[in-house]
Amino acid sequence: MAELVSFIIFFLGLYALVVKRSVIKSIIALVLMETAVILYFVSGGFEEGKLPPISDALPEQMVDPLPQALMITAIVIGISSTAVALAMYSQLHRKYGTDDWKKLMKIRLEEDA
Amino acid sequence: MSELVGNVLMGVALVFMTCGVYGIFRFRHFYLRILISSKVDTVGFITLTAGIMVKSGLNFFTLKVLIIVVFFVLTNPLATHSIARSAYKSQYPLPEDDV
Amino acid sequence: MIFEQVILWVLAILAVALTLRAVLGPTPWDRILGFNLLSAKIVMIIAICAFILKKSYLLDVALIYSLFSFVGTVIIARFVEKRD
Amino acid sequence: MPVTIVFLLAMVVLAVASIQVRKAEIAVIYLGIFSLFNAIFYLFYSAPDLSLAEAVIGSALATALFLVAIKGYTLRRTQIKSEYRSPKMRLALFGELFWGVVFLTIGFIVISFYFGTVQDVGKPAWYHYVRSFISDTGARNAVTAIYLNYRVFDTLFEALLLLVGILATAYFLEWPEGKEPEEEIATKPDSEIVARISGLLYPFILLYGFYIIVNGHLTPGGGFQGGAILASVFIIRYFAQRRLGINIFILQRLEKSFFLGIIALSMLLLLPEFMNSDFKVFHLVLMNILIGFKVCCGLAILFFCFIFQQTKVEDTKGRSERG
Repeated sequence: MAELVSFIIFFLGLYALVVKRSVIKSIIALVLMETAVILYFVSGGFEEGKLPPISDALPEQMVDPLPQALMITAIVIGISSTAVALAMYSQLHRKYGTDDWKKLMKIRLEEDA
Repeated sequence: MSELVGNVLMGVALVFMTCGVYGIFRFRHFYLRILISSKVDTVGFITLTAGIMVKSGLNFFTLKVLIIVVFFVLTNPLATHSIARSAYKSQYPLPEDDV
Repeated sequence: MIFEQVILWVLAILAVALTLRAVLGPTPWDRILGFNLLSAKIVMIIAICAFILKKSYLLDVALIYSLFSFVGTVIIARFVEKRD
Repeated sequence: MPVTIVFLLAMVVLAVASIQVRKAEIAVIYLGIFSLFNAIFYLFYSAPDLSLAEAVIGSALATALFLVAIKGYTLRRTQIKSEYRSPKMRLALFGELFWGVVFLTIGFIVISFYFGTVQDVGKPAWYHYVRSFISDTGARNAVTAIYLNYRVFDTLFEALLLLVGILATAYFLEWPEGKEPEEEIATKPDSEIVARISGLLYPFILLYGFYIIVNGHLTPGGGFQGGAILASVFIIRYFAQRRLGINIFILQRLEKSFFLGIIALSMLLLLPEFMNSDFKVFHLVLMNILIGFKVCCGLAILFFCFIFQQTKVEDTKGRSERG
């Protein structure tokens, strides 16, 4: 179930990344896709009835700690990449005054010509 | 005995919170909704955690739950206040007499 | 433990109802209100879950949730505000 | 537990809503609620460390960054509505529908491939880590044991990436050279009640952040989560205080020196005769403290970069309206 939902959220993000014309929607779509990947890894390491990997549980009862440790890294990198994207968006908007990929492309082409 | 008292407290808390959520949908105006949230929800939280504390007895767990309750009672009205203040500062109209 | 499971389900359904309020809410402040109440419900869900599993370290998570719901609510309320 | 189905459904609904809603602010609020559900889902899937990180990042910090970045840039609603009625926009809506069908098809094909070919390969790494992490590393939390001992190079590169991300953000936001930024950030204080009570709350939040950092090898939490809690103190300060006595350059230098400290300390793992069982636990605690301080500095710099940018935008707007 969780794997299915993570696929659905990933493809929703991909759809928004391709279709939506607003820059901020593209950044939101990136955040959604990243969340979906983390969701997939976490649900892959889990089985029904397992406990958190802290030593008051027996070793056989614990979930797999490896995906969790890797995904903490992924969350930190996610916030920094989101911040860079937002900074670029902010400068873009200040310079060209629009939030639309197509209008931005048009303005850039006119500038080059 | 403490099991029964805890269960009763938890059930009462559920009734409170269900009333709160019903009020969120029933009232037509924003300031009335926010009144519901600031009162009913805090009471529900205190009652539910009181149920948990009664059921688990005197130990470290109860102390931690108590810390959470103190923190929540300090911050939840504050959060509600800041929402209402933000709405009021942005010229959200005050309600008429009909409710 | 069946009673706690029932409480967990009811709290989850209340949380979904508040999500509906946040999605439907006509103004941004209704949505922030939904966010605030939802995070309170989620703190309760974590407390019940910690009680069922008898793990006191899950209450740390609940405390951080209540702290960060407060911070998040204040931040969103401040930035949605339109002052003149 | 079966309750998680409810959370998953709410997550899908919120993802669709945050993609389809027109105003960017509202999409960001939906994203915050989405990450709350996400974090509670991680908790039910036995990942409390991840749940902490997601709650700290998603519901407060990422939301704050988004809102500061789009503040003042949002289009007026009426303008968008009239745009939606034109025939050109109808064509665009038809295109959206077409691409939606295409992506649904691709997703369906991928899912059918996945569920057709998935096979169980066993979990040798799980068996090894879970059996021997206490005797190998001295940590009681297996996740901390992995990211501070077994796979410490991952953590090093993660810290490096955070540093690079912060430098890139400061570069893109054109941090002014040579000026003292603390003079530039003038805060607009919130109501008196919020200021007073958050003044009361500071010491407890600081204490709690240190507790999460120092106890990272025993309970869920660790350097990153505790550092984010410490950074939230800065954020609350911005909302409560009239004057910010913060110098961003000092924060940046501190972050870089903490990063050097993390590298130097993790190199000690290459000297096996040095790492007896007492020193291992001390090493874990020291690493967590350094990572916590580094992340605290980094997230505070990120937040204040955006705040500074926003005040600059408002200043130029006001000047152009006046003149």
